[in-house]
Amino acid sequence: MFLGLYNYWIVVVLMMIGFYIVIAHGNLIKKLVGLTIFQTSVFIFYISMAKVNGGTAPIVGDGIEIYSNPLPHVLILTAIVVGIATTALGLALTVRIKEAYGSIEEEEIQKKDNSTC
Amino acid sequence: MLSGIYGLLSASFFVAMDAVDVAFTEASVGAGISTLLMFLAITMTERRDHSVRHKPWLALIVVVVTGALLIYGTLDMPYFGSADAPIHVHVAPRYINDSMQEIGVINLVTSVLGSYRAFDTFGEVVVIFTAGVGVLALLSVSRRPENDAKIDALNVSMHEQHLILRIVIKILIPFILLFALYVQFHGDYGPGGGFQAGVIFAAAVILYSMLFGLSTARRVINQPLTQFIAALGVLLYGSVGVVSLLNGGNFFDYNVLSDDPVAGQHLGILLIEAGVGLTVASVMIIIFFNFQGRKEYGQGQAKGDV
Amino acid sequence: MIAVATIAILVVMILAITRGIVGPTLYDRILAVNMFGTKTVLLLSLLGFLMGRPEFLDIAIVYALINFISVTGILRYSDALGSTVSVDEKPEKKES
Amino acid sequence: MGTVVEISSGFFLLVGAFLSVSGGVGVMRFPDFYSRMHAVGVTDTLAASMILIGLMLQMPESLVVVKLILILLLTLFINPTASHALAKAALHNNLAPLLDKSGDNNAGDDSSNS
Repeated sequence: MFLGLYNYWIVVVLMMIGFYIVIAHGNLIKKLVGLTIFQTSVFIFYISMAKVNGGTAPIVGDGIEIYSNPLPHVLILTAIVVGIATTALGLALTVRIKEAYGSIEEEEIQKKDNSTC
Repeated sequence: MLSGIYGLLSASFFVAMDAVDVAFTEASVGAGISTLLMFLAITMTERRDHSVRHKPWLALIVVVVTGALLIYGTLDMPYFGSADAPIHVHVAPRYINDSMQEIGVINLVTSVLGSYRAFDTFGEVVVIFTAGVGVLALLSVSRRPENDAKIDALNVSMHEQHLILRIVIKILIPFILLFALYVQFHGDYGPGGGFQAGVIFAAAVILYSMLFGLSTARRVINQPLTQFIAALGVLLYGSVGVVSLLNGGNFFDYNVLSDDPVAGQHLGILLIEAGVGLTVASVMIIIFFNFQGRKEYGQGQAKGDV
Repeated sequence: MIAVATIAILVVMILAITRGIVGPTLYDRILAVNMFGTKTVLLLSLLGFLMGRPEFLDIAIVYALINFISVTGILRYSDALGSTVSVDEKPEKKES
Repeated sequence: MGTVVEISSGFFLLVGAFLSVSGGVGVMRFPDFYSRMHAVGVTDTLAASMILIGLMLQMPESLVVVKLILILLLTLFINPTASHALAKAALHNNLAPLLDKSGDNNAGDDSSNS
């Protein structure tokens, strides 16, 4: 009876995979990959909510009655590009950390921090 | 390594989303460039994976508990695709039913993006611009002349391997640029618009710079100009709002831009999409150039040290 | 017919993903990504026809281009990743 | 007339589907990278063109056909180039072909024929 909810379950599973990668890995780039997966799951969540049974893409055409909801599409469209920009910023930070510490493993960075101060 | 799988994953996610429209264009465009950036960053940092996972069991338990709670939460959600979900009841019918009279743009996504929700979009564009500035601040290098020759030599030796690729790309690039312009101006009638067009345009430039070397690409598109254009796009977007304010409407109220409200809406959306396209394209180019410049700088340093 | 072709392509995509996950070398994965991209282009065109709204074709074109760009980029940078890059400067060089 | 177009379009679609499935099986079953590459590179381009031609016959609307031709041209350009570059990069980075028992089905066949 709950089978109609499967889209949310897929989203939750993806989101948890991303979450697990973020908290369980020490490698900063892997953490960013996890964040990206998390982000993608949110995108899928919005887009699947916008879907209406029997509806098509929200571009007005002749003889089409039902459209999907255009609002989530707009939000996600902008969010994707913003997501790339912010991911790039995170990667830039990682590259700088690598240059400064010689490592992108969280624990090694911590160790170096502790030893210097 | 994780890179190949990452590319596959993102691609397949967006295939799964396919029943919907424009988001997909955007997604496929995003998948390409973000994979590339991720890969570039991996080559710049470390590729061996010697990370010790700290307490995977604890993490797993946290994840499982959170997931179970979230799934419990979904039990009250409306079913997939049901037409009477709350999200479809409130503002969406107005967008769907009235926008043809009010705005007259066939693609509803464009009309919502450019007109009804212009404030949101403005915010997003500013965020993208800020991210570009951030990358610039973090990664820009003042290149020293003695490294230049070494970097050039490295580039040339790289290029000898890719002769066929270079020729094919030389043929393809004009078409990619043309297609980007098509997407930009076709956004009113089909899937497309400033965001997608900007990314495609940037992708063409990135392709060029990858195969022909950064210094060559910088000679064609110099970076100060790109930075200026990024700012210009945001400025264009904002000034459309200010002009409509001065003409007696609200901020981003395009009805007053022309005598005929619908024509005013068209003009406003066109200008705004142009601003978005300029900003997105130049910010992507800036991000990529800086990553690549940093990488080549590092390589030059390493070669110089040895 | 279109439905049959769509199903066939879905099957091939699953095979490609398997190869991408299993693939012993980096190049196997890139190969799988490339194949996946081509099949996605075909799938998009087929789906556009299946749903009767050929607007999807634009997306297919974009996907073809972007797939090529990302594969090229990964190849270009995998030179740096690959174990031994023989950087021997050849004397005759094109204008660059 | 209509039925002829219909049947030929179906034929093209089926051939394309068959070719791509065989490519997929090849990718799974072949022993080393270069033979997998051979399987994909050769079948992929032909399968794509077959399916696109089949679709073109389905829809005689001009703009759609133009777009399909565009996709076809792109595929014809991009696929062989990509597989060529891939094989070359693999060879360049010392990924040796599997040369021993089964003889000569390996060489870096870059599928520029299709």
